[in-house]
Amino acid sequence: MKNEQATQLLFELSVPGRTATRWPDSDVPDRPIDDLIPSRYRAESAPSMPELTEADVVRHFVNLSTRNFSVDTHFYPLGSCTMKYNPKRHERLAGLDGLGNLHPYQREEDSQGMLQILFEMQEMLGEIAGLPAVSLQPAAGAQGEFTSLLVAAAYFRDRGEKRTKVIFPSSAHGTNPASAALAGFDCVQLDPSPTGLVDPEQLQSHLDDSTAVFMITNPNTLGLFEKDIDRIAGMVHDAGGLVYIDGANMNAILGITRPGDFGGDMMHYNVHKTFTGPHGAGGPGAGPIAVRSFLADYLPGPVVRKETAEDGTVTYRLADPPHSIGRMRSFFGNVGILLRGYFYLRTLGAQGLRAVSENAVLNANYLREKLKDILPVPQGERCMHEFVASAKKQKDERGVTAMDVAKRLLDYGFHAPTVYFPLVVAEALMIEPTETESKETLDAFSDALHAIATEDPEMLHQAPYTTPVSRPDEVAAGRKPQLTWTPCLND
Amino acid sequence: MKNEQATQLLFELSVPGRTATRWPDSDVPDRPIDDLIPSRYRAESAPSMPELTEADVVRHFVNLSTRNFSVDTHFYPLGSCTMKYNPKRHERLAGLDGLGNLHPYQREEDSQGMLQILFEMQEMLGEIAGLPAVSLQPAAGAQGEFTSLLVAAAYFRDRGEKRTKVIFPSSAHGTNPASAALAGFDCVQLDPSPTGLVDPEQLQSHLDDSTAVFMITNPNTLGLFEKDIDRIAGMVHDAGGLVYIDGANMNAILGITRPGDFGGDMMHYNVHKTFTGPHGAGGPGAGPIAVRSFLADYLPGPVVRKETAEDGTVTYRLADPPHSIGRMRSFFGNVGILLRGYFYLRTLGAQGLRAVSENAVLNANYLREKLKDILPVPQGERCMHEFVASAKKQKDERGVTAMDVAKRLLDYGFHAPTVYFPLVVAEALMIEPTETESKETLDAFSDALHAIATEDPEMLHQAPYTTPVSRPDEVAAGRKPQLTWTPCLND
Amino acid sequence: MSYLFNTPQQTQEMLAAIGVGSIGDLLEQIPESLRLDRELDLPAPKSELELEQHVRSLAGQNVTATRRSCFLGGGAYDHFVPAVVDEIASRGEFYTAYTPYQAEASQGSLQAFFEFQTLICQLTGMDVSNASLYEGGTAVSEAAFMAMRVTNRHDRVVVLGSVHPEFRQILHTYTDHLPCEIVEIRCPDGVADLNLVKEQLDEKTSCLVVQQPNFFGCLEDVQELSDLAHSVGALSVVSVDPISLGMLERPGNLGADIVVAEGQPLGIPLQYGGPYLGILACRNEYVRKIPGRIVSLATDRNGQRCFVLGLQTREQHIRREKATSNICTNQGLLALRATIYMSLLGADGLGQVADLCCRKAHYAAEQLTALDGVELMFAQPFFKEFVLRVGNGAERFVGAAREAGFDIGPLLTRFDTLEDPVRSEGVLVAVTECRSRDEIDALRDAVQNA
Amino acid sequence: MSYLFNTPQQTQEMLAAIGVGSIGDLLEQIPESLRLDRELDLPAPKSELELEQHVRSLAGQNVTATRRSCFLGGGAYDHFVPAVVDEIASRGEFYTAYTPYQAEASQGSLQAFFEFQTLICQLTGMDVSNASLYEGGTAVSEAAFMAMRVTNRHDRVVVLGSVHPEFRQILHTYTDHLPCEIVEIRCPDGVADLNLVKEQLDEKTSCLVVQQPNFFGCLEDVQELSDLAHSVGALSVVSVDPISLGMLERPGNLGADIVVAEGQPLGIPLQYGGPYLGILACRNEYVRKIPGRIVSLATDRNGQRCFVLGLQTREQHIRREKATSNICTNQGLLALRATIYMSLLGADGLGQVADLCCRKAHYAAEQLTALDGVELMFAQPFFKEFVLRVGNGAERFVGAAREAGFDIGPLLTRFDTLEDPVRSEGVLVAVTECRSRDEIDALRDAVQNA
Ligand SMILES: Cc1ncc(COP(=O)(O)O)c(C=O)c1O
Ligand SMILES: Cc1ncc(COP(=O)(O)O)c(C=O)c1O
Repeated sequence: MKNEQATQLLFELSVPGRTATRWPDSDVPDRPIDDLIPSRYRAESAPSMPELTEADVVRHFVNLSTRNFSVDTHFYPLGSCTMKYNPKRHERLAGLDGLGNLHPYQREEDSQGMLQILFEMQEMLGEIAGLPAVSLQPAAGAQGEFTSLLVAAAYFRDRGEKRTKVIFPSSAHGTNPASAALAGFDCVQLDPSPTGLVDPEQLQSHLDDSTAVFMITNPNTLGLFEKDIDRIAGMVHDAGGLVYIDGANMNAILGITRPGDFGGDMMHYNVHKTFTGPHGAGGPGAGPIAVRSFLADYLPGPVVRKETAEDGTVTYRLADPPHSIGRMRSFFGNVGILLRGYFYLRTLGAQGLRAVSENAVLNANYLREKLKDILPVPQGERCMHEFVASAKKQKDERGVTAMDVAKRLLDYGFHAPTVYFPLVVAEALMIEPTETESKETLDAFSDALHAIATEDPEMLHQAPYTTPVSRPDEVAAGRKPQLTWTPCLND
Repeated sequence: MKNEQATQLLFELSVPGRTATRWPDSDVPDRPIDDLIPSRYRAESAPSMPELTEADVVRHFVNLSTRNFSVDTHFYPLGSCTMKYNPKRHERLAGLDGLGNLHPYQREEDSQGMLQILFEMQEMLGEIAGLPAVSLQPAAGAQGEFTSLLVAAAYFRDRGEKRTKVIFPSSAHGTNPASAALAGFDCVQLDPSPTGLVDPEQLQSHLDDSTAVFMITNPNTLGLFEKDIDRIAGMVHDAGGLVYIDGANMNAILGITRPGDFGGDMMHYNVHKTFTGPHGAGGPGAGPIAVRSFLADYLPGPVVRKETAEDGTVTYRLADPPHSIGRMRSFFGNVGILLRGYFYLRTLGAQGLRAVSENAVLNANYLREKLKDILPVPQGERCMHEFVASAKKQKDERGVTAMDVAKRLLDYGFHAPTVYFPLVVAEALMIEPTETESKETLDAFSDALHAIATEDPEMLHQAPYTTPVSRPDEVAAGRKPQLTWTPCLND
Repeated sequence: MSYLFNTPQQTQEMLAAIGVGSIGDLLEQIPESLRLDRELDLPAPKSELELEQHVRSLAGQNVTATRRSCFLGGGAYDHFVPAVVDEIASRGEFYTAYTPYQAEASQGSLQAFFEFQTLICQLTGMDVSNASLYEGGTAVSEAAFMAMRVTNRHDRVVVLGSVHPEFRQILHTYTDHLPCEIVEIRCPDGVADLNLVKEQLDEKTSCLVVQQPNFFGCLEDVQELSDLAHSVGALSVVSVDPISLGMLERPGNLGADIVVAEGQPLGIPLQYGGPYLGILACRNEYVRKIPGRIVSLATDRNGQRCFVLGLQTREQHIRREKATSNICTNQGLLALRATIYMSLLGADGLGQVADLCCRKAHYAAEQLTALDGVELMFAQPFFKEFVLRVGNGAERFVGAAREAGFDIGPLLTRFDTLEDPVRSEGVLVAVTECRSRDEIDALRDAVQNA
Repeated sequence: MSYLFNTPQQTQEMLAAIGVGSIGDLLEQIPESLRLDRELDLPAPKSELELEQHVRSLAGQNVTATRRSCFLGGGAYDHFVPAVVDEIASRGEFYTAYTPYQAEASQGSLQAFFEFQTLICQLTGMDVSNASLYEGGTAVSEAAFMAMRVTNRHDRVVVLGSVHPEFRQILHTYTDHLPCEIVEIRCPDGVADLNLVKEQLDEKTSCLVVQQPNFFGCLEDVQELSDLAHSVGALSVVSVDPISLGMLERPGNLGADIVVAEGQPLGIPLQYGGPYLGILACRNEYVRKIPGRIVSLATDRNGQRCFVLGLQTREQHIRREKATSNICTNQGLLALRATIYMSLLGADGLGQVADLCCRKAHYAAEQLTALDGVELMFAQPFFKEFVLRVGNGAERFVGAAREAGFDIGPLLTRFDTLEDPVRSEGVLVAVTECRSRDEIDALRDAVQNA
């Protein structure tokens, strides 16, 4: 049933002389192109690109799309990614002419509707974080981290403090150390603790007056709430450092507890996760940050301010904070994703938002319970929005790895969980069901995993069987990477 | 990889208490509903319908969609259906607020843009047909036939002629006789001729003063141009009858020859075929008709008229022809499909339109040639836009039927041709590639058919193997038809 | 730019393979004398950019439901369409597929249509539904023909004057050439006068056609009318507004034998009158007399449940002149839209929408009739639509509303089968869930002195 | 309405299975003292209908490129986006998928990104491309960091003053805390003064950053500048407008070592500045120093060709603080849009679009500079954008255009790193293929007396 022909590479489908698009004739007086642009600036030959018809292009990409798993088609319990349903109304509304076709340099008086939305978004994100000052500029979580660390650096600089160290637990997401390094800090990674939680004593041993920031994901990557977070925050603050909350797991605590209330000084959101972005097979995202008031003046610009005149008329303006660290990117931000987050928050309201987290936690714990006999969870009694199970038992008893289980799940019509992360758990399967999945789906997923637990290991090592491809040889691919198509590929 | 859970029936996915939509609270003063509508008019209980979430609905239908073949995904050479590429720009433009949200009873002065489009569409269809008077009202080809026959009946009535007979060849599409019967005519079907063309002598033997209309598809269902069409038309006219051209195969002759030029008095278009509708898995269509001037006054109303004032200002108005047969449907017509036809014609222009037919004919003849060794075409040397091949040889030699071949093609990623029609060809495979397919696709399709010609007959009788289902038992289904889901279905 | 693939070189290769020198040679199948010796006289081709600019400017000349507050009704309504409907119906796998003749290649659409049939039965209280007809008006005529086949009475159809004037016109067009007489019953009070109806029904009558809510928005006594029809052995054909069934009794519980409807309110955009959705459902015993396509449950060779086109022997491609209808291409994509819409709303959502329409319509009627010179044309219960009687002339009234940014209507003068004073002084007003109290109040103020 | 599935009854069943009495019990993992003891202070929830009405009214307050004739530029342009781009990129299988870590479950996106990388290389004349960065501005900084890694020179980056002011600001923000010095070279003539450049380049310089066409729309001598950079062992980093490569020489043929770009012109809507598309391509030898995700060809266990995420050891999720960048989520969906756009246009289409932009821009410049008090700020060749010098003040000039229905700009006063007279008297004007001669003439007339 698959159309294999249409999913050849564009370059293989190309036929000289084919064209998909037609463009208007020039309606201005004809002049020799040399009079406009001297030939030395112009290309002698056109780039060699594929020549296709419109129908080629459509059939190619439509068929390609069917080679993806996605939230629209499959349960996608990828841990730490919050693969929740992406409401279709968001796509319709973000596409409205008044939003989709607005130029970033349109003047403020002609962008008031947009600026109002962005201002309200700042307000809502500040309230949800418990951290009042917000910048919508970061393009994704990682840039939010980087931005916050630059804010911290600027803050310490102004206070004449030379703090060089950023500390984080071993389960921290890779972007945490990477952002810290980019911001010029030295990275200190805590050793894993048996509980899966940060060990205050161990942390204490690293805290000193060179400590700039302690970065912590809470709930953490194991799906556990750092119960000592306030004590930890206190310790960091006593050492004169700042606490950064990686907000990737906010889906667990919306309206239940707030980073600002449990000691965080700075945080980022992943709008594409928590506020149903969507993910777009790798982006775009939006990583707005929220910080305490004393850090507000360092935020990157522009931010949106609301001005109310005597007569009550309201105007929204763009402004740069007084001691801004500067710009992190061109234009305002990943507005298209921020809009979707705004639509989501305006749809849910306070109670709806809290219900999101309550059900995310309920679904995770229900699934955790159903799997505990075959995929036990080493750390913790319960979990928040996700949990990290271990296939170690299956590995030891019958040589079935977490990877085998993950790949086989694809045959059952489920996307795989995140595997082999965090490293503290052997044969880790990090499972985040999200609140937009049904009990029936969780039951079916559990049934599949139970079935797999009894399937022939040899067969499992070769899984999957129903996907377009199976077990690519990544090692070989890495040895001499082929990163573009070249004609010789087809010889 | 398939998500079988999501494609259960909606009713099986339903869980009491689930809701997908939320609606505003009433903003008008609250009054007891009994004061508004007496209880005897109201339902005591709500209808029992499935209860689903939005994500349920999305995942269900998105997965269902992947169980279809379609032009966007597959080569779809269904004879007589003109499954050509449906340009995406048409969907964007037809969805513009100014077109998509226009109420059918909006007043003329507030609908001038729409009326201009529809007027221009009338003009263009008249020119392409060579028949000046056009009605855009019929919802599909069949209604176009019925409408035209009523027009003919009214015309004869006014002339005081009592003509009761409609004649058509045996290869006529089923809608021809069905429409004739609906219009109150007696049906006379010609016997098939060995050439596949209408035999003038045989026709002559049926012509008399009771002959109202001769209906003919040209090019005909075998993809052959009725070369004697002008002589045939002449005979019909001499007998005082009218010639109706079934325009379903217009894709073969656009700008090359016109029904009005080869003797037709009336015709219908299938905008969803020739002018790339699209088909929507069974509709909607649009079946506008074009007729000679002397029939114009009988057309159903309303039609669009253009009025130019002294000062040159143009106004478009709706008007009923003086002796109109009346309305064939509510409102104006299947405007959404007419718009797509309009976009198509404005995109192609005269030369582009002719190129469509030239390439449709080229592709058909090329494929016909490539298949002649395994699937010979009994009638004709060449074909127009389609051809009817016969699997009789394979049937006789190895028991492989046209149905076996059709079903097996699905495994190769090609939709099946139309099978077992027309009846004049044994084991008929009616193949219409259309102009929007590539030589490479035609070659691959031919390769598949050649491969099938060598495959094990036993295996072929069971094909297809890669589709969600295979060889439904239609007979059993017909015996006691199950046409709706009922709870007991799941007991 | 005609979406073509064949390059000049490929064209030559293909011609060579065929064994002809040019495409012209292939066209010699057409006698030279019949070939067009000139280019078609059509407007010059446009690039996508030019086409979009051209169409946008024309579209901009039309005043739509988003540009002017829409109180227009008369069979097409400005109901809200959830985004999911558009997103899913626009998937190429659905809208670029053909009629699902090859079951293995069409399970997606077939199942959706089977779900549609079931949802329509649940909504109307009937046993079976077909997979769609052209639209609500032709559905009435198809139902009448079906009733003639069922009752084997081909001489007489009785239809209430409160049925949509266009539906009645169509019925005439469809039957003028037949012996069948169409008897229309005046409804001076806005609903059927049971005595008048009784007078007209006789043993030759195949069916009684009723609309609920009727064209004036008023509610008919469907049970009584069905009983009257049955008392002479005729069928009861009821045309409904599907949204109203979120609140009103299902015709299946009121004696209806055939239920038809215009499905536009079920998630279908207004698009100037079409494509819309013809719905037809009936009682089990009439299933083999149904016009149009029907999807049936089946079992495949592996014993798996699947879906196929059912009872095809009723249809034109098999039965030809004996078919139950000439319909072939139907309104599949619109049936899909309605299916998605109904599965999103469910009974609960439909109930809420119906309730909102009903309450807002009554509020609007109350506010407008509070103005002097304005009253309800009929003292009858109504659902979401009603007819005002305006002393100073409908045209002025509607004009004043338009000036102020409100579209109401249609003006009833356009329907020449209506009688005075309805036709001359009547203004139809429809109110959907999309209209707010503020809009209604503003409309009232706008027409105060009209 | 929070898109939830669990009904009250199911919630009870699930809680029972877990062995707790309430969801509250599950939340006890959070110390009570930390739990919020009130409801969040957020606006009340809205139904889809209310949300749409609310958002439509706000959207209506923004003046877009379809409402006012758009001559705005400065890095984001009103280029035409073919419908196919929207139709395909909006398929759920693409936009609701995650980063393609599980190759078997992501071949669709992986192949599209591989095609993107190839198309970018074909367009720029470079050897390898990554699978996207955030946007054009951060791409410049990522390229600078990459150049430092390649040259192992971490002290000095030289950037032309003709590079987009925001790109330069970002470079400062990204490096302020580092020893690295950012040297900006004034371009009073609108393009680089080669002597000034030579003076600033030294053995500590990691790279020279050039923009082509530059922020003023003018064309730089990329070959010369690359040679100068190479003469001191520095890399040549060139930021391009991808549309211009339909006409201008590919940087790969002009000595560029790293090419970056803002991909917005490749089929991405304006949407007030983002999400856009950061492009980065370079020469083969630097491949292991590239930031961000890259897709690589691979072979699966059945010997079948497939696609996987390649060279992951460069990335943060493996290399952590040693990664070549901290980027994780990138701009996948926008890379897909650009891929579709480029495959639709091909070299031929890109050439036509570039030609139209170029011709119309020059016509506009000619018409506008024919007015008194209006002249070109720089006597340099330009592509689709140019800076006017207007005697009577830019604000008035732009204001007059706006009054008449034309947006031009941005006003250069907003960029405080620009110098006078450019900043005070300069007006940037961009002309795309979407603008017609009539619009240009009307703009000219509108600003005649401004
Ligand atoms: C815990 C955590 N932190 C940070 C990130 C980085 O966010 P982004 O991918 O939006 O840059 C992610 C997501 O990938 C994450 O899961
Ligand atoms: C030859 C022919 N005539 C008539 C028709 C009927 O047209 P429609 O399906 O639009 O009613 C068709 C298509 O089904 C056809 O192929």
